[in-house]
Amino acid sequence: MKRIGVFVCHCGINIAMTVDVKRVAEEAMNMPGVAYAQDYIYMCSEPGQALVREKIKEEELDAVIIAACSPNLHESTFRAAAEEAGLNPWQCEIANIREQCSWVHTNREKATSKAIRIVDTLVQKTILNESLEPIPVSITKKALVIGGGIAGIQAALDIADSGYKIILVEKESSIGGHMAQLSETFPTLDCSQCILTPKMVAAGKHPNIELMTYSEIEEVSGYVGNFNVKIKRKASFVDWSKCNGCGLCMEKCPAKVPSLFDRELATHGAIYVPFPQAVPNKPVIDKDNCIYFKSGKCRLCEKVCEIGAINFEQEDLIVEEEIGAIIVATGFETLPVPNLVEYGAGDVPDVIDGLAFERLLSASGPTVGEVRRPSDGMVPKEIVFVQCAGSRDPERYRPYCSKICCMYTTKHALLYKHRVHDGQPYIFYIDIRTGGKGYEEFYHNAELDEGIIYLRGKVAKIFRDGDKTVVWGTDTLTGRNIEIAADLVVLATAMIPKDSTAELVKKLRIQTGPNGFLSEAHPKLRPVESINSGFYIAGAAQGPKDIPETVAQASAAACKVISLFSRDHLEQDPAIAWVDEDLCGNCRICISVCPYDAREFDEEKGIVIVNEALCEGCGSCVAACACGATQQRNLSDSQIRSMVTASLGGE
Amino acid sequence: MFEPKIVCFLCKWCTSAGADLAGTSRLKYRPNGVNIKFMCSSRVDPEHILWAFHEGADGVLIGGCHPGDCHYEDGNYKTQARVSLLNRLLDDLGIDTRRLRLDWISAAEGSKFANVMNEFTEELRSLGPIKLAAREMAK
Amino acid sequence: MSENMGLAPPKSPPIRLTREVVNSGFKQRVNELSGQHMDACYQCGNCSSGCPLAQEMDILPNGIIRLVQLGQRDEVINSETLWICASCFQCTVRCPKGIDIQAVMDALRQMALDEGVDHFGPDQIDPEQAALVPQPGLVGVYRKLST
Amino acid sequence: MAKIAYYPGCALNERSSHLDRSARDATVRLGFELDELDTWTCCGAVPPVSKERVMNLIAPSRILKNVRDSGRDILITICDFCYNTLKRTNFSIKTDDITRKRVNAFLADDTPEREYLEKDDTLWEDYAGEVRVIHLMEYLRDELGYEKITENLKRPLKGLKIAPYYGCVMLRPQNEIQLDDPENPSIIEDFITALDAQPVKYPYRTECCGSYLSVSSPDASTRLCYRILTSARNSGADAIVVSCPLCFYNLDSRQKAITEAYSDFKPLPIFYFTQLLSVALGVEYGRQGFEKHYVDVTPVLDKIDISTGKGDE
Repeated sequence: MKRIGVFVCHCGINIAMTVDVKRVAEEAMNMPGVAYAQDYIYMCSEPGQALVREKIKEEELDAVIIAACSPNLHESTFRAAAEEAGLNPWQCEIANIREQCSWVHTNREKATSKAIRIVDTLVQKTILNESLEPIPVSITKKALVIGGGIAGIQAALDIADSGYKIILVEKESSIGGHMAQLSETFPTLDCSQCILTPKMVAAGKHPNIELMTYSEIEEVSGYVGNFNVKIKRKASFVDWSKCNGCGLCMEKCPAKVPSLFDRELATHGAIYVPFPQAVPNKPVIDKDNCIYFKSGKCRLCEKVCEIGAINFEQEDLIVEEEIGAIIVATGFETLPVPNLVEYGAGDVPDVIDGLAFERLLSASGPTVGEVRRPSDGMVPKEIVFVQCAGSRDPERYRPYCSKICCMYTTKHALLYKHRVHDGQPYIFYIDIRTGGKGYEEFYHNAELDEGIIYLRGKVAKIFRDGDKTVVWGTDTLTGRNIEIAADLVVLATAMIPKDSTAELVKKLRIQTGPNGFLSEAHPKLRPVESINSGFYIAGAAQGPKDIPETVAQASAAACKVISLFSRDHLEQDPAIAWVDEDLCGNCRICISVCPYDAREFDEEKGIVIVNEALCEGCGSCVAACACGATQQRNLSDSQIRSMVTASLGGE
Repeated sequence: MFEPKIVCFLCKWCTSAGADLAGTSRLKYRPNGVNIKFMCSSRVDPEHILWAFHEGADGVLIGGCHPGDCHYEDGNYKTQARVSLLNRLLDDLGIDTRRLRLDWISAAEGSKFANVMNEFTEELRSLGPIKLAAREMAK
Repeated sequence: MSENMGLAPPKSPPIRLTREVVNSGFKQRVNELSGQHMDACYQCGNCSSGCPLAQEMDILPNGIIRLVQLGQRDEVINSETLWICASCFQCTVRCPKGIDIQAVMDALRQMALDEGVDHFGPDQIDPEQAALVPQPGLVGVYRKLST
Repeated sequence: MAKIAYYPGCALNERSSHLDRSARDATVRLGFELDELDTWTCCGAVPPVSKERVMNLIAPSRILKNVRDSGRDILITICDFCYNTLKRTNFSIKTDDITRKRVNAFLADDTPEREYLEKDDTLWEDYAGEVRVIHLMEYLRDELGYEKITENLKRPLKGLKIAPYYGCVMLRPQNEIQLDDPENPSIIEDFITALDAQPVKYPYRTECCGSYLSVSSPDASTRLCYRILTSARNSGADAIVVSCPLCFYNLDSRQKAITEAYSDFKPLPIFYFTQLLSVALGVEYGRQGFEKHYVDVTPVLDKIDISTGKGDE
């Protein structure tokens, strides 16, 4: 029989507080096959790993079990350590006695007994574990970046500069994302467009980057290194290869469509580019609002386009691409104002959100940078900013802090003061959070020099009264209620994931958290990877964050992709299905259940075999196999049976 | 008090990750189950479930990804079909079908995992131990 | 510490916090009676912002909850606020943390009334009004403001 | 004609009898009858005061149990206080096992058949929240349908601008009442539209009128009512419509004190929703009890020629 070593981690007190680790080690010694058992305070530390290596040699162990945290965290650490000491990595198993035991139970006696059974379950598995070799698979060294905001642009540029090919897919007709809408950025007050546009142009021109704007992901199949991606290029009804961007069509278009880029504070034609600095600077026809598509008459754009770039017959096009790694950078949107019923439910015209205010401040915005309110164009003299509009509100809206509002609201008030010297800004806040380099100083100066009144309290109600917008708040510091008849109210609405994220993650089969943001593989140590290999995440799609953090995460994700592409080949988990040729009855049920076409009939042998390159190891065919011919490596039926018995504390 | 024994077959991608999240969120639940991790819930053979009852389990939980979220396209649908077939057999064996529970628990649903464990433990308590004859037949 | 009995009390004495004060059981009692969790409050003040009767109160609703968090039983129980609150539930429906502030007010009123002092009695009612006001007004005021 | 179990409550039985009478008149014209419970007591006007005291729940529970025992599953109320108290009591009983057991223990202890129960406890069936408590306006919206009102209009209120007043306990607490969005409700606006009148939106429609503080702190209530009435008037309303006797009392009678305290104040008539319904369905003018109002309503009704009795059937 195998000689198995069991190492029980205290994880400081994380495990040892609720689980009697010494007893777990003692009990392990009595388990069949266990030749050595010991507890140690931090198994993942270097001395801990050294202990494992040393004991493997000293005790001539054939396999080891580390009873510690979730295998997601340290399985690879300990497998590497085991390999260093001469073991096959598949002879190392992790028993999760932290996340699934010590952290979730309080009764020490019961938690200890459960930990012992968990270890025994893994001992039973390990007794029958085979030594395996990873299956090599090739890599397509071309990356896909989904989302053309600052995160996607940065990631694409970084990967492209290292020499690999990139496809950058963007849903809108231009890259740039929300950053293109901003006026100036905190805490340095750089003009957002001035720092973004050069990057947009660079991405548009880079020989390694293929821009696919006005495009969406249709389908993704395959696995890390070898994805097959179908991308839908939406019909723009303009032949971009012909269009020279003269803009005459947009000038002549008689339709008036609210501009989403300008937060509906301005309109554009049905043929439009979202903003003048667009990359690529080519127009699209908005089919839903085009007079010709609606009524069958017009085609004015076609008449004025001398080079004949307008094409009303254009259709959506599906392109297929082979891709090795995917970065998801789909960004955010903000909680719609109509959702906030007590703040006027979107019916009060002079209640706008922060992005709309950015457009009012922007020199290229609908008011050319003058602050004018939507209802009548008046320059507001009393202006109220409301923070946490939908954030930190687990009961009715979003439970989390949107992180950037404290800073941008202060920036808004400050920029407002720079434009309207005799105006008075008020900011309602719950807490001011200025974690970030130079942020507290920015807030300090605004408080000191700009005459902004900060009011510590959440606004309960906003309503229109004549041409005023009345705000009911409180100042918890004086313990008095506040009423302000404002000219304009700006809501710092909660940052939420883009509404298309939910549909996209289904296609990609990656995970999101409870608030719909993308989940990272580990909150601290693997913040730019998805749990599913080959997928990386960047920017506000993962959670609220500001521009510097977004750019840092995008570069980090790019770096992960570059590191992946620097390898000759990838290794696939060999714990896949195999067939006992003597037992196969050739019923072929396995072929029908396999999602990957990995089960195929071998004419020579007259049985159904496993295509190792295609098998992903789900085990569905193993469960379906009626004669027990198909088994899964290191998870055979006999292993499972003895694991079940051990988990119940039986013999 | 009767402490039921539960075997939990969890898929790696969703439910086991959900159980990990319950841990990192420090949620508390009844310690009656021990988890056995599979790549996919569709690896669970009905024979494993019967074996668990035979070996003394009072309940079996199978945790998989929500419909449409399966990492292997449609493994969870196969599991569902297999479980509903097995339920008929359990009836014949005299094992209450409430003792076999199939739940979709995603990686984000740590609290759902904790709730399911608590609810299931309570339900099994109210059902009491399985009769010995039924256990023998499960073999 | 000696008490200067001859002096008028200070207008705004410091709240002296000790483990005994903070853990006096007052907050726990309010939690039990109201079924709410006082420590869920993060003092955003939304309850006060929208309270139609805030201007009649000596301590705003969020201040009451803060004082409960700090174990200041006497100040809370003696606050006029308890008898000014009209139980209109505006604070309850708007609380971002899901605290039923109305239930908290009811719990505090009950604790105050348990000391045996009524805050409204038949002799205080205007007889002209007594003849006209619909019964829910009369029953309501007695139930909320007296034992 | 369908008979629906009806709990009038103290106020409608006496001081707000015009609310009761106009409701009965109007519903008959819509094809159903408010069938007053044979025996009923005061509901207590305020629901549970704290988790430990179930006494406030006993009276409303007994009323609800009697309704269930009489084989009916819907109970209509009109007074917002009765509605709130009965509905929330029902909610506690339905959602909280401990409360349900305690309340039923009290009810069983108190019943005249107690001695039989002592011998055979199977005679007793716990009340478990089986009855649905519905506001008359909710019944009109959800069970009857407002379009049925419009179809039966004899005197459309075309040309009248009416401001709805919701007050507090008709909508709140929302998780237990679930009648409408507490911040942006529309049930009364839609009712006004069904009468062919024009609803007027104004910001104070869900702000409290002071409720029972009217008795203990009349000045506070006066200040609140002044703000509500002025806001409605400034929004162009000819009148306000309410469903609660206490809202009616505060907004109507309190106008005397408001006029004394605020020189800029102009009176605004207050209607019960059932009075407008009764008028619009063509019930004989004079049966609505307008003489009980402090503020004269005839100038408003004159605008559409109703007070002359035109359109009576």
